[in-house]
Amino acid sequence: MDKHTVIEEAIALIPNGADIMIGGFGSPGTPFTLIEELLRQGQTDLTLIKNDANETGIGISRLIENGQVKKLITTHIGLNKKVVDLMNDGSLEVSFFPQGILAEKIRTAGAGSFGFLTDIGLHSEITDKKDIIDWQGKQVKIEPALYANFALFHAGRADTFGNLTYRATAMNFCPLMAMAAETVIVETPNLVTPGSIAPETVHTPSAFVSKVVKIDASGPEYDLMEGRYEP
Amino acid sequence: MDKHTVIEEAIALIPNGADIMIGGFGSPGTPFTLIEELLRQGQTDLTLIKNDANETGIGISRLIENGQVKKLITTHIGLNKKVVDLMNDGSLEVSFFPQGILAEKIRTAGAGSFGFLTDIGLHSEITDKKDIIDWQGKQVKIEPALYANFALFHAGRADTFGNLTYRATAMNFCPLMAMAAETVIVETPNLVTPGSIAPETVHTPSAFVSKVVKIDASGPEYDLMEGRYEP
Amino acid sequence: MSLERILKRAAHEITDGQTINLGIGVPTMLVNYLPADRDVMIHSENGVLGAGRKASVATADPALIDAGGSYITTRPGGAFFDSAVSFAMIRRAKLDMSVMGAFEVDQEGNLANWKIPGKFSPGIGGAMELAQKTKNILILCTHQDKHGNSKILKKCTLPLTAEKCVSRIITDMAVMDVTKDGLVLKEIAEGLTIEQVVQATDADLILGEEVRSF
Amino acid sequence: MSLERILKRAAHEITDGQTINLGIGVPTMLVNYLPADRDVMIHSENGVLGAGRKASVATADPALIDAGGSYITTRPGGAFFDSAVSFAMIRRAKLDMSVMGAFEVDQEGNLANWKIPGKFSPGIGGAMELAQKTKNILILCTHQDKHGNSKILKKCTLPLTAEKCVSRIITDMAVMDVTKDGLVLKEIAEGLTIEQVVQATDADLILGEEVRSF
Repeated sequence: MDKHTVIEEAIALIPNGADIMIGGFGSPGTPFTLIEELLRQGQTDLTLIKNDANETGIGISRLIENGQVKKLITTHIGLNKKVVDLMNDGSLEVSFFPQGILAEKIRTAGAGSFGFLTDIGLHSEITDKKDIIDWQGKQVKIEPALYANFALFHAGRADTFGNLTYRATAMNFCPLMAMAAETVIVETPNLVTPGSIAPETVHTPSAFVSKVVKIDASGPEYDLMEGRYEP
Repeated sequence: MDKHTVIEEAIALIPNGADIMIGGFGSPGTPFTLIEELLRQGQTDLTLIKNDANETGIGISRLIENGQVKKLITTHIGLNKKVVDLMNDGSLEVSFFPQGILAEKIRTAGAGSFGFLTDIGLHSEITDKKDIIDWQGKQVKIEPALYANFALFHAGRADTFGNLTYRATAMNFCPLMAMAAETVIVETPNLVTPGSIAPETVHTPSAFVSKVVKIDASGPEYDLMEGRYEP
Repeated sequence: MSLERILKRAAHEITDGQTINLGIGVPTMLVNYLPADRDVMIHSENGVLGAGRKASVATADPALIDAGGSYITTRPGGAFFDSAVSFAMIRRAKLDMSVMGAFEVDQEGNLANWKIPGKFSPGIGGAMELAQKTKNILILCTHQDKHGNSKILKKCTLPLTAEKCVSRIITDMAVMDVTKDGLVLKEIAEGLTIEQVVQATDADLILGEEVRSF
Repeated sequence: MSLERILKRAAHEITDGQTINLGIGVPTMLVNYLPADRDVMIHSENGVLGAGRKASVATADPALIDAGGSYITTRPGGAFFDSAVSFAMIRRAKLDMSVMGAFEVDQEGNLANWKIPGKFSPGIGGAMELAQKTKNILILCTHQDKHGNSKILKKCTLPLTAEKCVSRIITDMAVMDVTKDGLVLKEIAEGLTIEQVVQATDADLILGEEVRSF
């Protein structure tokens, strides 16, 4: 039940061509240290699933800039001009979903269901007519669940069994991805013994977690970014 | 934003014929005090949605025994012989779902979706052939979302805005019902000021809660039941 | 200047007790125009209810941002939650109002603010669900683009974010309401005439009973 | 007596590091037959991972029960969660084993344990999802009903909980494995002969290479 492991072994589980969900809405929740190791090990042809592309030079943008990523499934990459350019020149395939729909597709996989029925964007250009069905007297869209081989994200605190808590807005997609991916690798700066996290405050129960890696989190990615606060 | 109100007014919002989700798996989470007031006010023709029927003489069983309930949507009523008898003699309509499917139907309504695709019980007697579709090369069942006019449940702690936390297994269906019902009435023995509950530990955010009622919780329903512990 | 006029006017739309979402960009700046005692619950789609003003270096927490990436403060009685719950809140219409920007908005209340084909397509973000599911959509935008073309149209030309979703539009020139009869001119900016506003607007404007200045 | 034999034998199926669900009734009693140092994570579908033995009056908490309604203790490293997450765990096959009772189980591994039409239909509970989605289903039941009829059948007659889901069956008379070739007799209760077990069983039993006593 002890899932604590070293980062090299955890990331070495990932083969070329893997589908990987990456936690984080912007920086909070992004597993910068796990990403760094993935960059070092150099797995290629990856499909990444993340809310955004981080910003140029940090997080998954580094994997994309390094040519390790074949496809990005995301919701908004407006804060990363470099990745927008790579998309526009055709070197990166990008697939967009509305933010809550991406979250719900992942959560639906996490619940062991195959898809859900929605009306979001039903008559917009994001909907392919073949996904629309007539059901109970109205038109609805079938949105398929989105599974992945791996999920990588950051947790503010974890015990060695893999019970997790997230800090503030670092929660975002992480608990959903934990449920949806086959193998779930978590980095945390605060690794504690089982029993240290009150069972009522656990955000992600250990059953959804495969590997826990203790990290340092002293790098600049984990610190404040300039210009994003009031002077 | 202050949702604190008196129990009489909160329960008086419920008309005859309402659909009401009731929290609780067994006793924990069951809003015994709100139910008592519903018994006193006497609304009839109710459809109740609850994991179980509590046990004879307590909780929603009292509403059923009192003839206020037309229909029960549930998953298992094996611990309540009285309600099983009322079902068998035709005086109570009962509709059963697998437990996780009932939870997921409620959660799907809570997410603002219309239904989800599942294979649970696909080829069993609980599945009507009309709900099966061929989709992506396999058969799946469309399970519709389950909405309700009201949700009533117990929270271990609440602030006056309606941020809630649950204790131990009293969580069960409560956070799902909070999302799925139009009007959500919560009883709590611990009503605190906004800011008293750390934002990371909130189980149900205030946006999903309509009314908060402070209760005494000194009655025997809130205490241990005999014979359920090791002697 | 025109931005400030829009924000000052928009601040009056926010009343005590509301739960609102402020879109990335100009709408987010609205926080700074609200009276300090305005008792609102601001939702940010990355998982916050109870967002406050931008944080300072001293108060900023690297794990606490709004959907635009700025470090924020929170008010007492707030909560954090995951993205599925955040959008459940949106799709279940628990927000009283969403304040959004626009590339184009038309007299039927159609809104285009997510994509300019061939020029700007960074993704959808939360806009589509907010626009489609929030009870009241308040649009804040300049009345005309930098080439002097009206953003307030008879009919949107860009891909829509959502159909017939807009309630009210506040620009640097006017306040307009989408009604079942069409787009009603309610207020004009101080110093302008009704004729000037009509002239600058592609949409058909219905003159309200009383057109006030703001 | 026969119950104790089943439970004692079943306790050997639970190994360190497993995550398991114990069904209401006999399976739940298994907790008391595990060695104190057996390092398992017990799931209860009402929203617990890390359930322990039944609580005493002194340790019982009115808000902490298992799915059968008994007050329980929890182990360090446990967690509480809502019913949707609890069944997500089940449907995503995060449990290594579910231990369940049975009215009938057949040689193809079909299981009937939720309904006896016209006699017993208290509802489905969590059984259908546990049976359909858990990797290993261990059935604990008496070999025969009180009228002496075999519960281990060629073909179930009652409405199924799930098809072809059972891995192993432990009764007061035998331990049997469902294999692709059929139902294999692995062990028989001490004091019984293979013939007696075969006699008491409706299903076709394949004799394992070595049939041991337990």
